[in-house]
Amino acid sequence: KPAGPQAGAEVKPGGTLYLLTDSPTQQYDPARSSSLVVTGLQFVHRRLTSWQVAPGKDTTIVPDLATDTGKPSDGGKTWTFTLKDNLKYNDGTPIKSADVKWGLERSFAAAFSGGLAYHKDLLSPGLAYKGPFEGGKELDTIETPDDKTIIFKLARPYGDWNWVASTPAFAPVPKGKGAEANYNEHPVASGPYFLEKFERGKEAVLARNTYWDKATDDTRKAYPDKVVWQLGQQTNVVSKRLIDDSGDDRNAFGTSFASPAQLAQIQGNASAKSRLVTSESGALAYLALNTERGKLTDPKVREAFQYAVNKAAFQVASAGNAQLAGDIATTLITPGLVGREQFDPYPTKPEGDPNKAKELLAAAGLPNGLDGLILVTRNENGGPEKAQSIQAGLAAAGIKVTIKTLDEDAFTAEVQTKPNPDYDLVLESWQPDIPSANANIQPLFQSTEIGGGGFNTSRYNKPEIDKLITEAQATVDPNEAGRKWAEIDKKILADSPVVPLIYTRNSYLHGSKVGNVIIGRFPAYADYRQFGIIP
Amino acid sequence: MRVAGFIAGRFAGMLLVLLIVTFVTFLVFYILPSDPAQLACGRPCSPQSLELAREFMGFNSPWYQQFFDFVGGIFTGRTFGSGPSAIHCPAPCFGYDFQNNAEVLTEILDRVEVSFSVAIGAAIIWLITGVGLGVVSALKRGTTVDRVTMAVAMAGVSMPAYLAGMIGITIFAFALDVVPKTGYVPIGEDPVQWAWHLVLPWLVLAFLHAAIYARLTRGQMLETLGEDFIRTARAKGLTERKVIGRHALRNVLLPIVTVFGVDLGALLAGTVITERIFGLPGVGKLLVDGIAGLNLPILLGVTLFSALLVTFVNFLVDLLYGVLDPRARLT
Amino acid sequence: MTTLLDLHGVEVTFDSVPAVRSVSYSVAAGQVVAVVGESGSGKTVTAMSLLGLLPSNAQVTGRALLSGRDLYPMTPAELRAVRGGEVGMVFQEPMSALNPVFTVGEQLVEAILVHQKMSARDAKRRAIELLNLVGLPDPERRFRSYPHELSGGQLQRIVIAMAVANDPKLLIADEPTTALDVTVQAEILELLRDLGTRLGTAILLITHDMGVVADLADRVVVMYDGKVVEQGPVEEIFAAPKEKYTQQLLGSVISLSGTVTERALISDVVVREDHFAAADHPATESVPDVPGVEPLLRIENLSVVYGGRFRSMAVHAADRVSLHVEPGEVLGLVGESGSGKSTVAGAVTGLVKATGGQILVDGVDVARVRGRAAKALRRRIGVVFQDPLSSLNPRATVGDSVAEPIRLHKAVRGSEVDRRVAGLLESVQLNPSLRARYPHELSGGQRQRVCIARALALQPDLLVADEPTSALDVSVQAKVLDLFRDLQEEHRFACLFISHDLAVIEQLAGRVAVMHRGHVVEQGPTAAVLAGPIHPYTQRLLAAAPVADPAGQRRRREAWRQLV
Amino acid sequence: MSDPLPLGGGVTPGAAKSVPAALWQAVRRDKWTLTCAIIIVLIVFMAVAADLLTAIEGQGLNPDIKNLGPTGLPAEGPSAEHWFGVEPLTGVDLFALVAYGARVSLLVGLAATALSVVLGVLIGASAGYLGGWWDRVVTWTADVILGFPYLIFMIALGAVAPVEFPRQLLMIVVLGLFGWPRVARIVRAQVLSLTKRNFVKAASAMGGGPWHVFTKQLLPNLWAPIIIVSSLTIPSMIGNEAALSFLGVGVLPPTPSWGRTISTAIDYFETDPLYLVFPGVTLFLITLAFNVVGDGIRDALDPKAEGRG
Ligand SMILES: Nc1ncnc2c1ncn2[C@@H]1O[C@H](COP(=O)(O)OP(=O)(O)OP(=O)(O)O)[C@@H](O)[C@H]1O
Ligand SMILES: Nc1ncnc2c1ncn2[C@@H]1O[C@H](COP(=O)(O)OP(=O)(O)OP(=O)(O)O)[C@@H](O)[C@H]1O
Ligand SMILES: [Mg+2]
Ligand SMILES: [Mg+2]
Ligand code: NI
Repeated sequence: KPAGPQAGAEVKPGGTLYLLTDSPTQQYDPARSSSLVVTGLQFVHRRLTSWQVAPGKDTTIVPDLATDTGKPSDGGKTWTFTLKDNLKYNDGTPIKSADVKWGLERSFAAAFSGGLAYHKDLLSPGLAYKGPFEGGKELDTIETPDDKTIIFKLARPYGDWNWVASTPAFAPVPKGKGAEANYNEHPVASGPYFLEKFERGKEAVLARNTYWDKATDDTRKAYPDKVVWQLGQQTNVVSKRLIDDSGDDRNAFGTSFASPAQLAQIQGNASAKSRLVTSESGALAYLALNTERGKLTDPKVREAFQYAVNKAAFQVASAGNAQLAGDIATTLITPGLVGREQFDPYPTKPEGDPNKAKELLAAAGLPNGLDGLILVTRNENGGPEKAQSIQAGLAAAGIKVTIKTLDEDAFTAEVQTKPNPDYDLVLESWQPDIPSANANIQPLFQSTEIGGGGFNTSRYNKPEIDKLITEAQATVDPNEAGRKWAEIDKKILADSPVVPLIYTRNSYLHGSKVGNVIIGRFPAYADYRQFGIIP
Repeated sequence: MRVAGFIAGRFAGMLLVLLIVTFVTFLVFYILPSDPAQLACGRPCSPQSLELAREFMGFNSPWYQQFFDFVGGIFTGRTFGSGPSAIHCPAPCFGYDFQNNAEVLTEILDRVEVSFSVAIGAAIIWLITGVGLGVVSALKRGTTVDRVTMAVAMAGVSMPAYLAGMIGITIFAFALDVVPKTGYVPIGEDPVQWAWHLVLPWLVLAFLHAAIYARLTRGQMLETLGEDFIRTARAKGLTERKVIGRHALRNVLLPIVTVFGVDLGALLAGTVITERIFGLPGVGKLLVDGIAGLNLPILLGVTLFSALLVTFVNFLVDLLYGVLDPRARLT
Repeated sequence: MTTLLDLHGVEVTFDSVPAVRSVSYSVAAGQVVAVVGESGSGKTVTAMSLLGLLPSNAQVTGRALLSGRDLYPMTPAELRAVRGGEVGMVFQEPMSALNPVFTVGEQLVEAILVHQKMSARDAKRRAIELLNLVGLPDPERRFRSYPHELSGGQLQRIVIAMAVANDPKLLIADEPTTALDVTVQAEILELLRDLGTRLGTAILLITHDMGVVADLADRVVVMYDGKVVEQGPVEEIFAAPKEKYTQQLLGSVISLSGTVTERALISDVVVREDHFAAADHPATESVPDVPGVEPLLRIENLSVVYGGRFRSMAVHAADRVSLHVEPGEVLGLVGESGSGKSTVAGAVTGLVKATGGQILVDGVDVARVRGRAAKALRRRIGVVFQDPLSSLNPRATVGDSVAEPIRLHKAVRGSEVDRRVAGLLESVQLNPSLRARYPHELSGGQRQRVCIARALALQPDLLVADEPTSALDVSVQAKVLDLFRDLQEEHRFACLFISHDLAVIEQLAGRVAVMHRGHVVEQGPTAAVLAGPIHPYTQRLLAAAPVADPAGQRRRREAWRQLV
Repeated sequence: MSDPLPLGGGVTPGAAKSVPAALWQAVRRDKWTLTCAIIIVLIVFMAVAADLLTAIEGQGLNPDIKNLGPTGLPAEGPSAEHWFGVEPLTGVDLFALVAYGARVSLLVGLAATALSVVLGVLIGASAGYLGGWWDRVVTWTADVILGFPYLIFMIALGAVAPVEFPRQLLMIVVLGLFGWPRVARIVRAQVLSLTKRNFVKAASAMGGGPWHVFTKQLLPNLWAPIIIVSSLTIPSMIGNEAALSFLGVGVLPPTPSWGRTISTAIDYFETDPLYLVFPGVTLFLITLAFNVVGDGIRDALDPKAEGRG
């Protein structure tokens, strides 16, 4: 069932929208945020570009502060943007191109690191630039010849720079401001709302920015008069409140995905079921095989895993049924991204084919299967259950694994940071930060992303692929780039460093008076910009 | 004189305990193979950016150096970074929380009211009900009353806090809709709403804790009722209520007060699960968030804070021993 | 005279073991009835049954009429009105009878307020008045003391004060003077007599002290083996006891030989051969001690100061006390209640920390010895505590308690232990079958004998005995004293014997030391001290000692009154 | 001896002298205690004979999504095939989960309780009795442990503990070490007051060393709090075991434990209550049973217990 606007009553401007989250805080400092274009940050901050999201359609790039999505030149090394007219902050001062530059410069300061950083290495290779505060130096790879124009001189050609320009750091910060560490609690707003009140762990209240001009902004509907974040709420209680749907909770939206237990409950409740919005597809869930360990170094052995895994059981363990869990994945690039091709190099039943797996293992010299593998999983979001479904499937194919559940931190440490991690298999999932296949492939498979906090958890290291990735990144034409990425997708999968499991659907629950809860093909998150209250 | 010496001794001990706790926390934190700077590095995280973050937060020096920096900061304050974007944390600086941009001390103090409100209210309820039920079941030993009390108490202890909280909230906040679902109202703002929002957390916590008080009271009470001075009290013509409530109970209080000290110390420092379920922004929640975000300054701060409370409450309890049992006074 | 209390065929059984069988006696208003008899014969149980204070495993039958109303079937509310109001009760073991966590003052005030409507301040005033009445020095301060801060005799007086607080119609006094020295005892008896004459209070007096009986009682009830064997007016019973047991009882009574007439006028320490006495009264110093040839126990300049909660409340319980005991010798320690006797004993056993001076047992400093040597030393010392109940583990049976030192020092093993325990119990006149019982299932005298048996279990070289026979009837006491003498002759054991009973001291002790307010005011050979007491306190002490002869005691009382 | 001895003993010895004897006495005298003792035996039997019982039932710990309905909940309730029904999302037999879970939970719950109680009693009693610097060291250590955020310690442990390390042992040690301070404080308080009693003084005056005083004088008078604290510690240890497993320090999935099953089941208490009820009720029953039996033992050990049969 594709997600779409609420049937029946229409949303009207006005009212208060409540956002219920388990997170204790919201990061409203653009330099330190990793918020997607469609979620929380956009209420307050605009960026150079934005995304056009609609159900059933591929997500496209559209201008936000800029008049267009950027003009590449010099083979994709130089990008020029021009700001729209009549852009103002919530204090009434105009937004200038220098402010965008200042915002980006700020993001290089150690005190304000932590946000999405796709721009950093391209603007200042090796991060030689240390921000504007210490020594007061400017970043000379950004030029602002006038108040409207901003020119980026990249270190190497980068076709996705227009997408990168939609990351939070491209929001303007009035030049000279934001030196204080708690800028996030009183940021200067360019979006339709400003942060009126902020209490860590309790709530954040967003009120209208009267200087925001609807005419300059195509993507934000900004229906509600007020948006209130209720911070630090237990997800189960949030879900109960939303199911219960009474009082202010009718105006509420739960920002966390519904868990399998909640989904089961919602399925039995007609009212709640009608208020459940599920994405078409979403993050790629996959089983990464540590290609540096023991028998798993052999691609033939790894291939057996493609057949051994029981994806049907994984679906049930994820969300109770295949429908809510998401379609079975056979590719690395997730649906909704330009250039994606649907293919299946290892066709089999959803339940897998243990016999075929056994044959493959035998052919690879392992007639008795494999024993003593360690499967690492997070202890949250049903990790242990999912791991058990994988474990049982592998067992049927003669592969015995021990599950090690770890707390989030310990997991990150073990899987992403340690130089010599102790795992053979790891359950992972990946949602790209920008709707480009680049963001889907590069972080997971480029050899530079092994260890040191990188996400290449299969520790896949192939110079050929690295080269192809750099090439595809440099390609400016989206369609051509798309083709290249699809090619890389196939090449990597032929090596079986990972077993794609499903394209995880996300389900959200909202109150009966919240309308326009829409999820596009990408990202698999609700588009907060369109939310409105049904009076 | 002796009292003063005793208090001074205990005070020194308290400082030692705090130092050890801090030190051990530091050590344990460094056993964790993870890197807190990772979180401040951003995505994608280049090695240079990681190094910068580490340096800024002071994580690049060896752990013992960091420990000294931390302890030193309590007395002299600390400054992170330099220039206009430098962060000052004035003494007493219990660390600076980079993730939330706040001094740890401020963050804790902001939340103390919530945790104390939850803990003290609940403690009063469970102390009264626990001890009350214990007395009743001691007096009605072997009867249905005794057994029902026991069964209820056992339901309390064998139930995970999370379950008790969810059941409580499902029944009282949703099904019956008699209490607010979540949230906290400061007592200074509206005492009635304050209590109203806390009733459920109080009851849930009390339900979980009352058992041990009921059981201990019952056991000690049965021991005490056989003593000769109880006979004397009866011979005076005291009502049974006075005999039990005054003469027996005072002699029963020693273990009760002990457990109470331990429980209260821990509770004041935060009731993690309850605070989460009822959306109460208390110290316990701060700790959990700190753990989830690998926020060492918060972890250290909250740890110190909770150790301080635990030692302080236990110190009070030790002083109380002398009052409750003059024979055990200050020796 | 109207009958106030009337017992008809009272029977008490514990789990079907009879303790009291068909007891009948009556008490008229204003009358003093003394219940005497063998230890364990049911005196306490009978008295306790009256107020419904027996444990619930006791079954009581019969009738007990108080002013015509039967006490046994009373409702709790009716009973409460009687308890502490119409009937006051003094318990046998004062040291366990008070709640350790409240001050004695609070407990006294509470007793007053239950039955009288008055303000807290008035109640306090009345309480202090009562403390004065029972002769407690410094009542304002004692009011704020906790029970463990008082001596046995002081506690006993508190308990008495509590019992008489509401001017009861009937006072049940169970061994009310066991922990009191004779001078205080005389004052207390005076108080009781006064209650009788002034308010018409009837007194049911349970005692072993025939002197007290002679002094106070109008009628005597003699109990033996759970039954009343004889009763009648005091003169008749003393003059012509009919029953064999009564005869035996009165026959066992020992009395002081000499009488006191001399009144010394003295200056400085008086020395007559071995006999020393302090010059002034009250004394400011202890008299010196000439250690004997090879003393087993030597106490040199022992001082004990109890800290108190604040410095100002410090109590000098013993002040530069010097004493010694030679092998084969019994040193009697007598003195005023609260004068520091138990404190000295505690210091010898190492349980009280000395503030000054030292204590040598066979040349070894008790305070310094550690480890193996300490264990060996302790094996040679036997201790009998003043309060038998609290010195027995409530969770250990009599057998276990007696066997504890034997097992601890592995004196004998296996079934031999049992045999030894049985022998010990028999030697203190206890039926060995009592060994399976717990302390609270015994009578006061029985408990005391258990403590003696435990102290003698290892045939100690030194026995420190704090009032070891206070709860024993004279016939049993005679047997125990015989036992002591035998042991002393057999293997020359030394004994520090604290007692209030001068007659016992006279019989047993070769030398005697007299304490008064933390000082040893007089010491010397028993015969010399008793025959020619020098210090005024000793003289009063001797004068106050009652004799077991109603007529004789009346004369002594008059004489004593004049001395005061 | 010439004269007759006083009244004979004859009174039935009131209290049992050892804990096993007390247990036997309690079970014989009180039906309620007997019932609870039987419950304990049955649950222990279920743990020990889990293989046998599940073999009789014909199930094991294998997931099977065919047992599930369209929303991932069990397709049907308890049946002859699945005595307690199945687990949501995986379809594992619930009876097998409860029976095998009993192994881990009982082992860890009982052993960790035993460890912390033994440590707590020894340390607490010695601190209270010996006093001085030892007492101070003990109080401080207890305060350190009580004030310590053991959660991050567990996380660290979960990250560094190798998978091969015997998990049950690890949990017992960790839980025992974190559990003793509470017991120690209670025992210390009691001992502080007991040591001032004459009978304890008497024992040391007799030459009894600390160990003698502890075993012969203090321990018999400490049974009441010890029994109560231990019988109440068992369920919390079982709960802690779940928390540890959750953090990766405990048993590894798919090995079940009650604590873990219960904590997952909580989320289903509205949609699939039986999932919670079976393990929950077993835990409740065994907690209740241990407490009732504990009370029985306490009463049987108490010589002053009034109105004994
Ligand atoms: N709770 C009890 N359970 C069993 N037997 C008991 C209990 N209390 C007392 N007895 C027994 O009842 C008998 C009478 O005891 P009671 O205390 O009346 O003696 P008594 O005459 O007061 O002796 P004493 O002079 O030694 O105090 C004794 O043999 C004693 O052992
Ligand atoms: N723990 C204590 N704290 C304060 N004062 C105490 C303490 N113990 C005893 N005293 C006081 O010390 C003095 C001596 O007491 P002790 O017990 O030695 O007297 P005693 O001679 O044995 O008297 P009695 O014959 O009445 O038993 C008393 O005045 C008593 O109140
Ligand atoms: Mg008696
Ligand atoms: Mg004394
Ligand atoms: Ni005098």
